[in-house]
Amino acid sequence: MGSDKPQNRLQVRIGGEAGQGLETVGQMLAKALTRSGYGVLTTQSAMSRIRGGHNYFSVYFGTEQPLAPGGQVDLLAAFTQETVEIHQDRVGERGLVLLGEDMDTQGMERSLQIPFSQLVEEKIVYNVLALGVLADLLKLDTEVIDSVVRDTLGSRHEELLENNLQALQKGREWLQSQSPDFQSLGTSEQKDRLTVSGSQAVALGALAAGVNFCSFYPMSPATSIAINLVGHAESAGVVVEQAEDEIAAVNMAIGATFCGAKSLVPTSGGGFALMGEGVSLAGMTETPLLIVLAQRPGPATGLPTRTEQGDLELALHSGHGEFPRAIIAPGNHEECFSLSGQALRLAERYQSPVILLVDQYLVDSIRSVPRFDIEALQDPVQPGSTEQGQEGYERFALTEDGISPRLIPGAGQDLVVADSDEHTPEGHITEDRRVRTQMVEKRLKKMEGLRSEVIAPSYQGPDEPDLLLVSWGSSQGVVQETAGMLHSESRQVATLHFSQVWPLVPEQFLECLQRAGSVISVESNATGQFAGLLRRETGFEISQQVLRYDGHPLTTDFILKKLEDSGLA
Amino acid sequence: MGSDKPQNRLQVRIGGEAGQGLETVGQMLAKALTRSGYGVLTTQSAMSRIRGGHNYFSVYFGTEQPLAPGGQVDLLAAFTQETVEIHQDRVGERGLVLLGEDMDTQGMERSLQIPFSQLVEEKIVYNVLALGVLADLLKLDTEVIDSVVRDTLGSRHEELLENNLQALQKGREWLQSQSPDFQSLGTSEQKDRLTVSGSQAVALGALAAGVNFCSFYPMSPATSIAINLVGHAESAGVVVEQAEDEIAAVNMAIGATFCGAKSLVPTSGGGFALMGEGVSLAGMTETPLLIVLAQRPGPATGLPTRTEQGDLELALHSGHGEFPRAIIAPGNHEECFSLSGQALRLAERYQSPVILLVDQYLVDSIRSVPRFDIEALQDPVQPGSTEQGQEGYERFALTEDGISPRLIPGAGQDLVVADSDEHTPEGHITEDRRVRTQMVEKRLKKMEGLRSEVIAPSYQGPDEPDLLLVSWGSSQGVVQETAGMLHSESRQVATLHFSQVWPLVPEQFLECLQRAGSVISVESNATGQFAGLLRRETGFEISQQVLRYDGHPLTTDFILKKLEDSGLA
Amino acid sequence: MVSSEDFGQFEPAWCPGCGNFSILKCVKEALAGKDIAPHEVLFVSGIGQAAKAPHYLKCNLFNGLHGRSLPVATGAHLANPELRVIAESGDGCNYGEGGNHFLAALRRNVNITLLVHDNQIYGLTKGQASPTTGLNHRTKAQPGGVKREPFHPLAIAVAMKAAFVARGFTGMQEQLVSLIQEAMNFPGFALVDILQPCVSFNHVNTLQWYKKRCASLDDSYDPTDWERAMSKSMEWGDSIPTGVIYKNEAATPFADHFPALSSGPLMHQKREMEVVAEIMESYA
Amino acid sequence: MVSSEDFGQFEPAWCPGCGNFSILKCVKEALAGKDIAPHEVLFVSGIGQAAKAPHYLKCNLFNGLHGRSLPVATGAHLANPELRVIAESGDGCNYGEGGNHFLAALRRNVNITLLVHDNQIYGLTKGQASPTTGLNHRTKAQPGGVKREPFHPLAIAVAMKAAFVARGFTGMQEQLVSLIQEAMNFPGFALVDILQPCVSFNHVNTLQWYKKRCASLDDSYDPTDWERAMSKSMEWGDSIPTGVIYKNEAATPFADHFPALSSGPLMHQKREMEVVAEIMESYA
Ligand SMILES: Cc1ncc(C[n+]2csc(CCOP(=O)(O)OP(=O)(O)O)c2C)c(N)n1
Ligand SMILES: Cc1ncc(C[n+]2csc(CCOP(=O)(O)OP(=O)(O)O)c2C)c(N)n1
Ligand code: SF4
Ligand code: SF4
Ligand SMILES: [Mg+2]
Ligand SMILES: [Mg+2]
Repeated sequence: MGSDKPQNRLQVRIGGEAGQGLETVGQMLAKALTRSGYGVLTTQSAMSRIRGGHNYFSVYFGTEQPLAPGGQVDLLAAFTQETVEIHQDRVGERGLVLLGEDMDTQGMERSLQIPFSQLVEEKIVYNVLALGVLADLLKLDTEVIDSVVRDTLGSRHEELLENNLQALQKGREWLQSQSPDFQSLGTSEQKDRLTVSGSQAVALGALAAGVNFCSFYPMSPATSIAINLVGHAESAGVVVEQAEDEIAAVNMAIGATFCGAKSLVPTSGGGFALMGEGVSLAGMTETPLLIVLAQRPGPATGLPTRTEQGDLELALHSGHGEFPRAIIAPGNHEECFSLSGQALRLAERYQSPVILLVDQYLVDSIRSVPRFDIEALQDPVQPGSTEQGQEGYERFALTEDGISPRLIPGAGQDLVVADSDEHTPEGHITEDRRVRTQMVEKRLKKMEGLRSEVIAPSYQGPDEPDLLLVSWGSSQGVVQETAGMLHSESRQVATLHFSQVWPLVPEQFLECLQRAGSVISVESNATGQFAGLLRRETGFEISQQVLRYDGHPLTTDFILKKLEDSGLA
Repeated sequence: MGSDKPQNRLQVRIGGEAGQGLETVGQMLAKALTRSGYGVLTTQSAMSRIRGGHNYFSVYFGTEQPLAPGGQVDLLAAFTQETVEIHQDRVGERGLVLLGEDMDTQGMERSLQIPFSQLVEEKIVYNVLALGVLADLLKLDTEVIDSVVRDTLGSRHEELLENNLQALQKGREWLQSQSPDFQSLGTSEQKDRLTVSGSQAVALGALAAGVNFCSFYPMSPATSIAINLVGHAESAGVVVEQAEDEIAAVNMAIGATFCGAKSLVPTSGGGFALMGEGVSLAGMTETPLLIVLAQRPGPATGLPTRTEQGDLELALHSGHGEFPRAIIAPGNHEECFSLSGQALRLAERYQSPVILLVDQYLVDSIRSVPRFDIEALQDPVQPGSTEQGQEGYERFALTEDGISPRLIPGAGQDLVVADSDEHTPEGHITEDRRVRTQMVEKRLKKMEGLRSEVIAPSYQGPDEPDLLLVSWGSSQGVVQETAGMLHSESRQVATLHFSQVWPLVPEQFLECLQRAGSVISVESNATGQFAGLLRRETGFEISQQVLRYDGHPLTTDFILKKLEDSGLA
Repeated sequence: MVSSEDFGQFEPAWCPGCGNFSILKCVKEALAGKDIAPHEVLFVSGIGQAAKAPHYLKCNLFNGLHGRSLPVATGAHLANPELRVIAESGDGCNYGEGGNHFLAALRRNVNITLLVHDNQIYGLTKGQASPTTGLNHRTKAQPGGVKREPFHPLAIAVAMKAAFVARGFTGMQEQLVSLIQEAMNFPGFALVDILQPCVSFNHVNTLQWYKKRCASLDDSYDPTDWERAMSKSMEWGDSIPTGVIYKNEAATPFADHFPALSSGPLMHQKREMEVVAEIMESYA
Repeated sequence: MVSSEDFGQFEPAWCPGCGNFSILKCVKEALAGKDIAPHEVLFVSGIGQAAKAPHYLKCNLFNGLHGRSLPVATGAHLANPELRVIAESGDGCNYGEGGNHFLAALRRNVNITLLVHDNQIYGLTKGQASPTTGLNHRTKAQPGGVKREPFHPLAIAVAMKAAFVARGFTGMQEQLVSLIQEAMNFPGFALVDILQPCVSFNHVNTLQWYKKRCASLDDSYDPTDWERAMSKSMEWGDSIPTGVIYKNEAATPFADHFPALSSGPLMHQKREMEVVAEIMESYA
């Protein structure tokens, strides 16, 4: 049994085998709910296989936006008996289980058996039939759900769409004949919103910031970002190329950026581990490089389709030698959009590698968000004027702030010379120790600029809380919800969230840490990497940590339980 | 002008172009000096080219062992005019410059022009002729220097040896005809010593510990370790294979170790950056992996033939995901020998990656050291008995200390199954969250064992010093010498040196840090990586740092000057 | 006598109808037919659907990183040339991420067998183009069709005069069993590229597609004729030859070149303390 | 008119007598002969002695990582197909560390020129075997001689039906200049493998050794005949053919496949805000 959850929320879980179309149903349901005015957050639990096994897709929604995955399940649509077995216990008292007529209810009273084979002929539409049942149980408008199915499947075959619409209708009608005892939510009126996955938001944010080149090697959960870009490659004018390996991917992006493209390289931990030398190359040649690192549990192949925040330290230190970088870790889908743009801008402005650190939970989950304000976007950072035509152009000129004028080869008469060896201001190899020293200092000086533009961590709650929960990246929402649940008259709880994890500017937050009664950090990894970083940068020790490392996203239940277990809540 | 140096030391510097045989002369001189009872330390400054440019080789020796590169030069053997120009100012008042007859003395009074072409015919022996001159200036025994030339060149052609011995003789005779005003050192009687480079010591230590497999991809300054091993491959029974790239090198070693070899992989920063995924694989499959990371200045190609301690953080965090590791950083040549063995033992015992962190200065410098006590060496760690023959062998059995019995496939009937995905105790893929959690904890539990075996940092000096200098790895000697120079009645100076940099056990040293008046760390990098690590692990902030990052090794002069500049000395 | 059953029964995480099942079956039969017991063989695989195969087999197994089965297998073999090492992985693994190792393995002529499940697609990551995906084949990642010439593994292997080069097909199982056995018998690096339908992501190169085209080389074909083999290896169209394309009997297995291996597996070798002492003396 | 002098005079850090000097000279002549000014060309190199070459040339230059010149060059070309991109590096760089990129570049048919200074050795790192080092050639790292079959870059390129495949030799400079020019003229991936003596570390394949063997292909040779080219590409012995070994005029240059590039270099393209808005609408 999950813990109690707000009255104004419901969770639908669709479970079965890989290949049964669970994800499609879940996505359509999410979109329909958003269009119906609810706030939606989905999570998916998929095995690393294409057919079979046990996957599930959860749609959590409410009259207000849920910020974290739900606990208790209200509607379980079980496409396999295993689903019933595994999730039965999570279904709440007033919940309902939908299953096939031929399946075993295992004594559950509150269940509905759908006679799939009597209602439709083709197995392939069972999932949409179930969607019809769900939609009606949740009292969704016929038009809304129809339009979603149309929008989703419309681009494929006519016939297929027709079959699905019929199945949807059958599901709805059958449900109406049942009059089940299920209490849906009241209406909600949120308007003007999008239903996006984290990866869609990242890709769109990148496009909006001017990304026009993407080289990648497929790797879950990062592939979807490239797939999102390639889907718009023609209309948006993007070159997307699948590389022969990750090393090629990162080096291609560096070559493209050197020649004036705005590049993005999506990858996951193992692929990123292979890119370290390339990251160092970008640092040395001062070539902007934006890598989206979508984390999954390691080490090595680990759990390919699951989530973790285990690569922070690698992101911080990948690449040999010393050079500046920034690491941005969006806390939610809006930030996936806005901060992928910010990451690109930092890369371009500081001519350095920037890593956008997301994770499987964030990129795969779907959420309803307010329409992005694309009008308000800044113009892309442009390299310097490219028409100087003077003999003396120095790609690595020594400057006050360490940023040298960046021209693009082929844009004008100036010759642009870049070198992975230590180099003179003109870009040629040198071993001169004075020049070496200057160049090291020039590169590192860019950290100052990066520091001046850091996204300050966000603090929520009373000034001097009894308890301060610290989070970074994708756990923003779950930590905020948990804090909300813990907060009371007698126990003041606040949160401190970091959406940029490097560089850190202690003046922005150290006092918050010091003012709090006790400080607990929450991370999806086993060693508390961010807490370690905080201590390195501030000396402040967070000794109490809630850590999750089983591959599943943090939930309020999980955090509350851990806090209880260690006597902290 | 270098700073003053002890009376009982001299520094010989041999400078010229790459390809003029400077290194050979330097090496022979070092060996002859060691055999003559002196303590020797050499350093080399070589450009990244094969012929031409300007290189130099310095032989610093004394009646006691110098622990750090010297400052002032006493004998400069200049093979090019450029050498005179560059090093003239470093020659002390009582020093002497040797140069060719056809070169310009540039007004130096204390110089000797050697009539090379009149003394010998072939240019190729000029260097050995100069060696003869040097040997005689330094009052080395004829037999000693002859024997060194014989031992060094004897394995090549007869004729070549003869020519060289003659040139040596000519040089000696010519010098005797000159009666120059040069004061050599008194005799020294140190016995039973070796003249070894850091890389020879590492390779020998590895052989002595049982290494029998080495896969590598050439990269300065690590190549010499492989070359040292391959030279003894046949007699010592080692398989040495040059891989197609670094990724292959690390994966081959993992495959070999899985099948019972004891492997070593030498590389440098850029190569190591490529090995990160392999390091993670070793962590996940719990395969022992010993990487010797010989640092050079980065980022990217950086300064290929120079030195730095800039890859500590990369060594600490390379590879995605979380798993245990150890990092050993020998402080001198004796430790290169003993700790490469210790590194292998830790890798084997904890079935984890271990990184031996050295640098160009340490591996290329030659030093006189007491004979290694190979009798006292421990037996190699052996994998478990391989004859269990029982069905239920679990490669990743859950144990108290996290260490599972390790059998070797093919050694017996048991089947050994290892997987880069998360796995069950038997080694098969699993996504079970309970097993995942157990496995993460099992792997990390090995950190406890690693912690219990940490080489404690060495503390030298008074208990409550005014000044404590903190060092790690190759800067041990220079920091000790500097402390010796700073120490006085009125200013108590101590040193704290780390030859193992991960894991750290604060109980072993935190008090030392806290007791000192001020603490200064000395590192060959630009960001103070070790100081950062110390703070992360202890909260103790070392705010005063002496950092060198121009590619040259730390010297007492450099440290003293930095301390002065910042008002610390 | 070892039988197929000795290699156990597992529940593969493959899609129903996947060609991998046939390969698994043929591998078992090939091993059983050669009377090789589970503990006498080490499988090394990468990551992908294909690379899971050895998990469904009782055997020694190192299931490593995507693209890296060959270097691991090479290391394993050089540590113990007495152990039979079989590398088994997908087309993406071996010819994509692992392309450089493929070239190196061909050059080294390590005495191992490489079984490539060639479904001409990245299966596990849901259907992007692999190096062997055909020209203009459309995928989600290549919506306009693949615009790179497909990689011809056999042509490259023959061009490098590899020791043993063969093509199998999951629809021709008897032949496949014997190709695997021949490959294992051959002293040197032996490649068997196995055409394998992927029912989920490759809707071009289906079982039917392959069936229509695959044809066994007949007895008159001489796999030791390099020029002939070179042309044969490029045949890919209405007819696709299966069988042994090329054999180079002159090639010496790589491990034979290492003196250290003349006295058997490294694990049984003692540390040579006298040699260590001798080397040390040379520094005195 | 551009002349050789326009590419400047630098002081190369190469050994006296090194074949690299000749290549540098020929590259300058080839560019001048084609009237290409320094700013119209981008050289991309890796790390090694060869890879330093573009530093001794006034030009746009990206001198990247060992083994990675081809991906950088590919990215550069895909960002701006109007810029002439020449990748220049050693045998170790291209066929060793960068082997996988070499295969991929051949398959992609990017319209760039690859000049490989093939001295059959790792020069900069002091003489270990490279992929093209001959069998049994002894080096410090291979004291018992190299035991891997040498890599035949031309054979692989021809086997992959690359667009343009040629061999030059530093001792045949007139031909080399025209090969470089032809390679640059050819629309597609053009490989010129250049035999280059390394006086410091390759004492087997010396200038004399090459001189004795290298012979220009005569006019009767038809480089469009694949089978012929395949055999030719393997010729390596008493006679070593130089010239254009193979041409595949059918291959389409890679950049032509990208709609995004039809309107010119990416740097001049505007962000498409309407498209962004449209995509966003599809999520509403
Ligand atoms: C370094 C790295 N990059 C990418 C991946 C993701 N990945 C896993 S399997 C795979 C492709 C598998 O294709 P193939 O080898 O053809 O095997 P198949 O699934 O088709 O049998 C990829 C790209 C990975 N695991 N590691
Ligand atoms: C990742 C990496 N590995 C290894 C090296 C060391 N390295 C520099 S040049 C070189 C070999 C160069 O050989 P080649 O490409 O043939 O060039 P040459 O010097 O012979 O012209 C190597 C191995 C490196 N710089 N980076
Ligand atoms: S995705 Fe393709 S290759 Fe993978 S199991 Fe399914 S059918 Fe087989
Ligand atoms: S080492 Fe060889 S390739 Fe390098 S510069 Fe010298 S001669 Fe040329
Ligand atoms: Mg495949
Ligand atoms: Mg070379």
